[in-house]
Amino acid sequence: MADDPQRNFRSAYYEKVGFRGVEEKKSLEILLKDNPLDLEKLSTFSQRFPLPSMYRIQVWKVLLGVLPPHSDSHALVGGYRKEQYQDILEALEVMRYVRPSTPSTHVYLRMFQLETQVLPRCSETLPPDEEHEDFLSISRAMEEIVDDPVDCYWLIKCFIHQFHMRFGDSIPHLPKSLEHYLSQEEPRLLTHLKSVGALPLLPYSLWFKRCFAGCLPESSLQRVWDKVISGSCKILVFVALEILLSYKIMLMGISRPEGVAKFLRNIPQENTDAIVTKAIDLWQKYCGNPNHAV
Amino acid sequence: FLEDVKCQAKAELQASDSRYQAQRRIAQLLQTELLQLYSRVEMEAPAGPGSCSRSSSRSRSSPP
Amino acid sequence: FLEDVKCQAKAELQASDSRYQAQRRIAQLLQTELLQLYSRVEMEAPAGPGSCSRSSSRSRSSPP
Repeated sequence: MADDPQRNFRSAYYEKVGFRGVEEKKSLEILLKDNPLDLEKLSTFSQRFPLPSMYRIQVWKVLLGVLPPHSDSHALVGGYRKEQYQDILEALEVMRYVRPSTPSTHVYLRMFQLETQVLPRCSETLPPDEEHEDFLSISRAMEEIVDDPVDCYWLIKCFIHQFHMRFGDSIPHLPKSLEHYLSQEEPRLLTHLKSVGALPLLPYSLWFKRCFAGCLPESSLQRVWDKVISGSCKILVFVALEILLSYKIMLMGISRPEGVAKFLRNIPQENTDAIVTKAIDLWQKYCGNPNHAV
Repeated sequence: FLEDVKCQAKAELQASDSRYQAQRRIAQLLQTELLQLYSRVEMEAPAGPGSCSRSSSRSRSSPP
Repeated sequence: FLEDVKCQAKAELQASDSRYQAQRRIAQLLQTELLQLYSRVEMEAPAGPGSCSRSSSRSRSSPP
Protein backbone atom coordinates (compact mmCIF):
# COMPACT_ATOMS: atom_id res chain seq x y z
CA MET A 1 0.00 0.00 0.00
CA ALA A 2 2.72 2.45 0.94
CA ASP A 3 5.86 0.93 -0.46
CA ASP A 4 5.90 3.17 -3.46
CA PRO A 5 8.54 5.83 -2.72
CA GLN A 6 6.90 8.19 -5.19
CA ARG A 7 3.70 8.02 -3.22
CA ASN A 8 5.48 8.52 0.07
CA PHE A 9 7.14 11.56 -1.38
CA ARG A 10 3.78 12.92 -2.41
CA SER A 11 2.29 12.32 1.03
CA ALA A 12 5.18 14.16 2.57
CA TYR A 13 4.53 16.98 0.16
CA TYR A 14 0.82 17.12 1.00
CA GLU A 15 1.74 17.15 4.62
CA LYS A 16 3.87 20.23 4.06
CA VAL A 17 1.28 22.12 2.07
CA GLY A 18 -1.60 21.26 4.35
CA PHE A 19 -3.34 18.36 2.61
CA ARG A 20 -1.98 15.99 5.11
CA GLY A 21 -3.12 12.47 4.69
CA VAL A 22 -5.85 13.10 2.13
CA GLU A 23 -5.24 9.77 0.48
CA GLU A 24 -4.75 8.01 3.78
CA LYS A 25 -8.06 9.27 5.01
CA LYS A 26 -9.81 7.98 1.91
CA SER A 27 -8.25 4.55 2.18
CA LEU A 28 -9.20 4.36 5.86
CA GLU A 29 -12.77 5.27 4.98
CA ILE A 30 -12.83 2.38 2.54
CA LEU A 31 -11.52 0.02 5.23
CA LEU A 32 -14.14 1.24 7.66
CA LYS A 33 -16.92 0.39 5.21
CA ASP A 34 -16.00 -3.30 5.34
CA ASN A 35 -18.35 -5.55 7.22
CA PRO A 36 -16.90 -7.31 9.11
CA LEU A 37 -14.03 -4.92 9.61
CA ASP A 38 -10.65 -6.40 8.77
CA LEU A 39 -8.66 -5.97 11.97
CA GLU A 40 -5.40 -6.88 10.30
CA LYS A 41 -5.80 -4.24 7.62
CA LEU A 42 -6.85 -1.66 10.19
CA SER A 43 -3.78 -2.48 12.28
CA THR A 44 -1.51 -2.24 9.27
CA PHE A 45 -3.02 1.09 8.34
CA SER A 46 -2.56 2.41 11.83
CA GLN A 47 1.02 1.18 11.96
CA ARG A 48 1.87 2.99 8.77
CA PHE A 49 -0.15 6.19 8.87
CA PRO A 50 -1.39 8.59 11.48
CA LEU A 51 -5.08 8.03 12.20
CA PRO A 52 -7.27 10.97 11.23
CA SER A 53 -8.60 12.28 14.50
CA MET A 54 -12.24 11.93 13.44
CA TYR A 55 -11.80 8.16 13.13
CA ARG A 56 -9.34 7.56 15.94
CA ILE A 57 -11.78 6.57 18.68
CA GLN A 58 -13.71 4.31 16.34
CA VAL A 59 -10.55 2.50 15.21
CA TRP A 60 -9.23 2.19 18.76
CA LYS A 61 -12.52 0.74 19.95
CA VAL A 62 -12.45 -1.93 17.28
CA LEU A 63 -8.74 -2.75 17.65
CA LEU A 64 -9.06 -2.98 21.42
CA GLY A 65 -12.17 -5.13 21.25
CA VAL A 66 -14.54 -2.64 22.86
CA LEU A 67 -16.58 -3.15 19.70
CA PRO A 68 -16.57 -6.34 17.59
CA PRO A 69 -15.51 -6.43 13.94
CA HIS A 70 -19.09 -6.77 12.70
CA SER A 71 -20.46 -3.29 12.25
CA ASP A 72 -24.03 -4.49 12.48
CA SER A 73 -23.35 -5.68 16.03
CA HIS A 74 -22.06 -2.30 17.15
CA ALA A 75 -25.40 -0.96 18.35
CA LEU A 76 -26.13 -4.10 20.38
CA VAL A 77 -22.64 -4.45 21.88
CA GLY A 78 -22.36 -0.70 22.45
CA GLY A 79 -25.59 -0.97 24.45
CA TYR A 80 -24.14 -3.81 26.53
CA ARG A 81 -21.00 -1.80 27.23
CA LYS A 82 -23.05 1.13 28.40
CA GLU A 83 -25.21 -1.02 30.67
CA GLN A 84 -22.16 -2.64 32.20
CA TYR A 85 -20.62 0.76 32.85
CA GLN A 86 -23.79 2.07 34.47
CA ASP A 87 -24.35 -1.05 36.58
CA ILE A 88 -20.85 -0.87 38.03
CA LEU A 89 -20.96 2.86 38.63
CA GLU A 90 -24.33 2.65 40.35
CA ALA A 91 -23.20 -0.14 42.65
CA LEU A 92 -20.07 1.75 43.62
CA GLU A 93 -22.17 4.78 44.43
CA VAL A 94 -24.52 2.78 46.60
CA MET A 95 -21.58 1.22 48.43
CA ARG A 96 -20.02 4.67 48.79
CA TYR A 97 -16.79 3.87 47.06
CA VAL A 98 -17.70 6.74 44.80
CA ARG A 99 -19.12 10.09 45.83
CA PRO A 100 -20.09 13.11 43.78
CA SER A 101 -16.73 14.66 44.59
CA THR A 102 -14.68 11.64 43.49
CA PRO A 103 -12.45 12.53 40.49
CA SER A 104 -13.49 10.58 37.41
CA THR A 105 -10.10 8.89 37.08
CA HIS A 106 -10.51 7.51 40.61
CA VAL A 107 -13.99 6.32 39.65
CA TYR A 108 -12.49 4.47 36.69
CA LEU A 109 -9.90 2.92 38.98
CA ARG A 110 -12.55 1.60 41.39
CA MET A 111 -14.61 0.29 38.49
CA PHE A 112 -11.59 -1.49 37.08
CA GLN A 113 -10.77 -2.91 40.50
CA LEU A 114 -14.30 -4.19 40.90
CA GLU A 115 -14.17 -5.91 37.54
CA THR A 116 -10.78 -7.46 38.20
CA GLN A 117 -11.82 -8.48 41.71
CA VAL A 118 -9.16 -6.49 43.53
CA LEU A 119 -11.40 -3.82 45.00
CA PRO A 120 -10.42 -3.33 48.65
CA ARG A 121 -13.18 -3.51 51.23
CA CYS A 122 -14.94 -0.22 51.56
CA SER A 123 -13.89 0.23 55.16
CA GLU A 124 -10.29 -0.39 54.16
CA THR A 125 -10.24 1.83 51.11
CA LEU A 126 -7.44 4.34 51.12
CA PRO A 127 -6.98 7.03 48.51
CA PRO A 128 -5.13 5.73 45.44
CA ASP A 129 -1.37 5.81 45.88
CA GLU A 130 1.82 5.34 43.89
CA GLU A 131 0.89 1.76 43.13
CA HIS A 132 -2.09 2.98 41.11
CA GLU A 133 -0.26 5.77 39.34
CA ASP A 134 0.18 3.84 36.09
CA PHE A 135 -3.56 3.35 35.85
CA LEU A 136 -4.36 6.91 36.86
CA SER A 137 -1.87 8.48 34.42
CA ILE A 138 -3.27 6.47 31.55
CA SER A 139 -6.80 7.40 32.64
CA ARG A 140 -6.01 11.08 32.83
CA ALA A 141 -4.52 11.00 29.35
CA MET A 142 -7.38 8.97 27.92
CA GLU A 143 -9.84 11.39 29.42
CA GLU A 144 -8.19 14.22 27.50
CA ILE A 145 -8.54 12.26 24.27
CA VAL A 146 -12.02 10.76 24.71
CA ASP A 147 -15.06 12.83 25.65
CA ASP A 148 -17.69 10.20 26.37
CA PRO A 149 -17.14 8.63 29.82
CA VAL A 150 -18.46 5.22 28.78
CA ASP A 151 -16.06 5.08 25.83
CA CYS A 152 -13.31 6.46 28.02
CA TYR A 153 -13.68 3.77 30.69
CA TRP A 154 -13.84 0.96 28.16
CA LEU A 155 -10.84 2.26 26.25
CA ILE A 156 -8.77 2.58 29.43
CA LYS A 157 -9.75 -0.90 30.55
CA CYS A 158 -9.11 -2.58 27.21
CA PHE A 159 -5.95 -0.58 26.52
CA ILE A 160 -4.42 -1.66 29.82
CA HIS A 161 -5.60 -5.23 29.42
CA GLN A 162 -4.35 -5.57 25.88
CA PHE A 163 -1.04 -3.89 26.70
CA HIS A 164 -0.33 -6.41 29.46
CA MET A 165 -1.50 -9.40 27.48
CA ARG A 166 0.44 -8.54 24.36
CA PHE A 167 3.54 -6.87 25.68
CA GLY A 168 3.81 -7.92 29.30
CA ASP A 169 6.76 -10.16 28.46
CA SER A 170 8.50 -7.59 26.26
CA ILE A 171 8.31 -4.61 28.63
CA PRO A 172 11.22 -5.68 30.88
CA HIS A 173 13.47 -5.84 27.81
CA LEU A 174 12.74 -2.36 26.53
CA PRO A 175 15.43 -0.55 28.59
CA LYS A 176 18.08 -2.84 27.09
CA SER A 177 16.68 -2.20 23.66
CA LEU A 178 16.82 1.54 24.25
CA GLU A 179 20.45 1.23 25.27
CA HIS A 180 21.16 -0.68 22.07
CA TYR A 181 19.61 1.90 19.75
CA LEU A 182 21.19 4.74 21.67
CA SER A 183 24.57 3.13 21.13
CA GLN A 184 23.80 3.14 17.40
CA GLU A 185 22.54 6.68 17.21
CA GLU A 186 24.52 8.59 19.81
CA PRO A 187 27.21 6.56 21.59
CA ARG A 188 28.62 9.64 23.32
CA LEU A 189 25.35 10.31 25.09
CA LEU A 190 25.14 6.68 26.16
CA THR A 191 28.67 6.84 27.54
CA HIS A 192 27.80 10.00 29.45
CA LEU A 193 24.61 8.53 30.92
CA LYS A 194 26.53 5.45 31.95
CA SER A 195 29.45 7.32 33.45
CA VAL A 196 27.28 9.56 35.64
CA GLY A 197 25.20 6.55 36.70
CA ALA A 198 21.98 7.87 35.16
CA LEU A 199 21.18 4.89 32.98
CA PRO A 200 19.40 2.82 35.64
CA LEU A 201 17.51 5.91 36.82
CA LEU A 202 15.87 6.84 33.55
CA PRO A 203 12.05 7.10 33.92
CA TYR A 204 11.35 3.66 32.49
CA SER A 205 7.98 3.33 34.22
CA LEU A 206 6.77 6.57 32.78
CA TRP A 207 7.95 5.54 29.34
CA PHE A 208 7.26 1.83 29.16
CA LYS A 209 4.44 1.22 31.63
CA ARG A 210 2.46 4.43 31.31
CA CYS A 211 3.27 4.65 27.61
CA PHE A 212 4.25 8.33 28.05
CA ALA A 213 0.95 9.31 29.69
CA GLY A 214 1.81 12.33 31.79
CA CYS A 215 5.00 12.88 29.81
CA LEU A 216 3.72 13.93 26.38
CA PRO A 217 0.75 16.21 25.75
CA GLU A 218 -2.28 14.36 24.38
CA SER A 219 -1.93 15.64 20.82
CA SER A 220 1.46 13.93 20.57
CA LEU A 221 0.60 11.04 22.83
CA GLN A 222 -2.31 9.81 20.76
CA ARG A 223 -0.03 9.34 17.74
CA VAL A 224 2.19 7.10 19.85
CA TRP A 225 -0.80 5.19 21.19
CA ASP A 226 -2.03 4.61 17.63
CA LYS A 227 1.07 2.47 17.15
CA VAL A 228 0.79 0.73 20.51
CA ILE A 229 -2.88 -0.10 20.04
CA SER A 230 -2.27 -1.43 16.56
CA GLY A 231 0.43 -3.79 17.77
CA SER A 232 3.83 -2.26 18.49
CA CYS A 233 5.45 -1.65 21.84
CA LYS A 234 8.81 -1.04 20.16
CA ILE A 235 7.62 2.44 19.25
CA LEU A 236 7.95 3.30 22.94
CA VAL A 237 11.69 2.67 22.73
CA PHE A 238 12.04 5.06 19.80
CA VAL A 239 10.03 7.80 21.45
CA ALA A 240 12.30 7.50 24.49
CA LEU A 241 15.31 7.48 22.19
CA GLU A 242 14.15 10.61 20.36
CA ILE A 243 13.58 12.38 23.68
CA LEU A 244 17.15 11.57 24.66
CA LEU A 245 18.49 12.68 21.28
CA SER A 246 16.45 15.89 21.28
CA TYR A 247 17.81 16.95 24.65
CA LYS A 248 21.29 15.58 24.15
CA ILE A 249 23.09 18.85 24.78
CA MET A 250 21.08 19.51 27.90
CA LEU A 251 21.65 15.97 29.19
CA MET A 252 25.37 16.04 28.47
CA GLY A 253 25.57 19.04 30.78
CA ILE A 254 23.92 17.31 33.75
CA SER A 255 26.28 15.34 35.93
CA ARG A 256 23.96 14.24 38.71
CA PRO A 257 21.88 11.17 37.87
CA GLU A 258 18.87 12.51 39.81
CA GLY A 259 19.09 15.67 37.73
CA VAL A 260 18.88 13.64 34.52
CA ALA A 261 15.90 11.69 35.80
CA LYS A 262 14.13 14.82 36.99
CA PHE A 263 14.62 16.59 33.69
CA LEU A 264 13.34 13.60 31.71
CA ARG A 265 10.26 13.24 33.88
CA ASN A 266 9.29 16.82 33.07
CA ILE A 267 10.42 17.46 29.54
CA PRO A 268 9.36 20.73 27.88
CA GLN A 269 5.98 20.36 26.19
CA GLU A 270 6.72 22.55 23.17
CA ASN A 271 8.25 20.39 20.49
CA THR A 272 6.86 17.00 21.41
CA ASP A 273 5.08 16.70 18.04
CA ALA A 274 8.41 16.88 16.27
CA ILE A 275 9.87 14.36 18.69
CA VAL A 276 7.07 11.88 17.96
CA THR A 277 7.38 12.42 14.20
CA LYS A 278 11.11 11.74 14.34
CA ALA A 279 10.55 8.75 16.62
CA ILE A 280 8.10 7.21 14.16
CA ASP A 281 10.57 7.76 11.29
CA LEU A 282 13.35 6.16 13.27
CA TRP A 283 11.12 3.25 14.29
CA GLN A 284 10.19 2.65 10.66
CA LYS A 285 13.84 2.87 9.68
CA TYR A 286 14.99 0.26 12.19
CA CYS A 287 11.99 -1.98 12.26
CA GLY A 288 11.33 -1.95 8.52
CA ASN A 289 7.98 -3.50 7.85
CA PRO A 290 6.08 -2.44 10.95
CA ASN A 291 3.85 -5.49 10.62
CA HIS A 292 6.54 -7.67 12.04
CA ALA A 293 8.00 -5.23 14.47
CA VAL A 294 6.53 -5.99 17.83
CA PHE B 1 -19.74 -17.22 5.46
CA LEU B 2 -20.97 -19.61 8.11
CA GLU B 3 -17.80 -18.98 10.09
CA ASP B 4 -18.51 -15.32 9.80
CA VAL B 5 -21.97 -15.69 11.31
CA LYS B 6 -20.53 -17.78 14.12
CA CYS B 7 -17.84 -15.21 14.85
CA GLN B 8 -20.39 -12.45 15.02
CA ALA B 9 -22.60 -14.45 17.37
CA LYS B 10 -19.64 -15.29 19.56
CA ALA B 11 -18.60 -11.66 19.90
CA GLU B 12 -22.12 -10.66 20.86
CA LEU B 13 -22.37 -13.45 23.38
CA GLN B 14 -19.04 -12.50 24.95
CA ALA B 15 -20.13 -8.91 25.35
CA SER B 16 -23.39 -9.99 26.93
CA ASP B 17 -21.57 -12.39 29.23
CA SER B 18 -19.11 -9.74 30.32
CA ARG B 19 -22.08 -7.65 31.42
CA TYR B 20 -23.39 -10.62 33.38
CA GLN B 21 -20.02 -11.26 35.03
CA ALA B 22 -19.80 -7.64 36.13
CA GLN B 23 -23.26 -7.91 37.65
CA ARG B 24 -22.19 -11.06 39.48
CA ARG B 25 -19.17 -9.32 40.99
CA ILE B 26 -21.42 -6.48 42.04
CA ALA B 27 -23.80 -8.83 43.80
CA GLN B 28 -20.92 -10.56 45.60
CA LEU B 29 -19.54 -7.26 46.76
CA LEU B 30 -22.92 -6.10 47.96
CA GLN B 31 -23.36 -9.32 49.92
CA THR B 32 -19.99 -8.90 51.60
CA GLU B 33 -20.80 -5.32 52.46
CA LEU B 34 -24.22 -6.29 53.86
CA LEU B 35 -22.79 -9.07 55.99
CA GLN B 36 -20.22 -6.75 57.47
CA LEU B 37 -22.75 -4.11 58.19
CA TYR B 38 -25.19 -6.55 59.77
CA SER B 39 -22.53 -7.95 62.02
CA ARG B 40 -21.61 -4.47 63.10
CA VAL B 41 -25.21 -3.49 63.75
CA GLU B 42 -25.72 -6.62 65.80
CA MET B 43 -22.66 -6.04 67.89
CA GLU B 44 -23.56 -2.46 68.53
CA ALA B 45 -27.15 -3.16 69.47
CA PRO B 46 -27.52 -6.82 70.30
CA ALA B 47 -31.05 -6.35 71.66
CA GLY B 48 -32.17 -4.07 68.88
CA PRO B 49 -35.49 -5.05 67.33
CA GLY B 50 -34.26 -4.66 63.77
CA SER B 51 -31.55 -7.23 64.09
CA CYS B 52 -33.50 -10.04 65.68
CA SER B 53 -34.36 -11.64 62.40
CA ARG B 54 -30.72 -12.30 61.62
CA SER B 55 -29.01 -15.19 63.22
CA SER B 56 -26.27 -13.59 65.19
CA SER B 57 -24.24 -16.74 65.43
CA ARG B 58 -22.85 -15.97 62.01
CA SER B 59 -22.26 -12.34 62.63
CA ARG B 60 -18.55 -12.58 63.12
CA SER B 61 -17.80 -15.09 60.47
CA SER B 62 -15.77 -13.68 57.66
CA PRO B 63 -17.58 -13.05 54.39
CA PRO B 64 -17.35 -15.63 51.62
CA PHE C 1 -28.41 -24.96 8.10
CA LEU C 2 -27.44 -21.30 8.32
CA GLU C 3 -30.83 -20.51 9.78
CA ASP C 4 -30.17 -23.19 12.32
CA VAL C 5 -26.90 -21.59 13.42
CA LYS C 6 -28.57 -18.22 13.65
CA CYS C 7 -31.39 -19.62 15.75
CA GLN C 8 -28.97 -21.25 18.10
CA ALA C 9 -26.97 -18.04 18.46
CA LYS C 10 -30.13 -16.12 19.18
CA ALA C 11 -31.18 -18.60 21.84
CA GLU C 12 -27.78 -18.44 23.49
CA LEU C 13 -27.85 -14.68 23.52
CA GLN C 14 -31.31 -14.71 25.05
CA ALA C 15 -30.17 -17.10 27.74
CA SER C 16 -27.21 -14.86 28.54
CA ASP C 17 -29.52 -11.88 28.64
CA SER C 18 -31.96 -13.48 31.05
CA ARG C 19 -29.07 -14.56 33.29
CA TYR C 20 -27.94 -10.97 33.29
CA GLN C 21 -31.42 -9.66 34.08
CA ALA C 22 -31.78 -12.09 36.97
CA GLN C 23 -28.43 -11.11 38.42
CA ARG C 24 -29.36 -7.47 37.99
CA ARG C 25 -32.56 -7.90 40.00
CA ILE C 26 -30.59 -9.58 42.74
CA ALA C 27 -28.11 -6.73 42.83
CA GLN C 28 -30.92 -4.20 42.96
CA LEU C 29 -32.53 -5.93 45.91
CA LEU C 30 -29.21 -6.04 47.69
CA GLN C 31 -28.65 -2.37 46.97
CA THR C 32 -32.01 -1.45 48.41
CA GLU C 33 -31.29 -3.48 51.50
CA LEU C 34 -27.87 -1.90 51.86
CA LEU C 35 -29.28 1.60 51.57
CA GLN C 36 -31.85 0.83 54.27
CA LEU C 37 -29.22 -0.58 56.53
CA TYR C 38 -26.97 2.42 56.04
CA SER C 39 -29.74 4.79 56.97
CA ARG C 40 -30.59 2.70 60.05
CA VAL C 41 -26.98 2.61 61.16
CA GLU C 42 -26.68 6.32 60.65
CA MET C 43 -29.80 7.04 62.67
CA GLU C 44 -28.41 4.99 65.51
CA ALA C 45 -25.06 6.71 65.33
CA PRO C 46 -25.74 10.14 63.89
CA ALA C 47 -22.23 11.33 64.63
CA GLY C 48 -20.74 8.99 62.04
CA PRO C 49 -19.74 10.89 58.90
CA GLY C 50 -20.11 8.05 56.42
CA SER C 51 -19.94 4.33 56.20
CA CYS C 52 -16.41 4.17 54.91
CA SER C 53 -14.77 6.23 57.54
CA ARG C 54 -17.30 5.78 60.30
CA SER C 55 -15.54 4.73 63.42
CA SER C 56 -17.90 3.42 65.97
CA SER C 57 -17.81 5.49 69.10
CA ARG C 58 -19.39 2.75 71.09
CA SER C 59 -17.49 0.48 73.37
CA ARG C 60 -18.19 -2.61 71.34
CA SER C 61 -16.77 -1.46 68.07
CA SER C 62 -16.23 -4.26 65.66
CA PRO C 63 -12.81 -5.39 64.57
CA PRO C 64 -11.79 -4.19 61.10
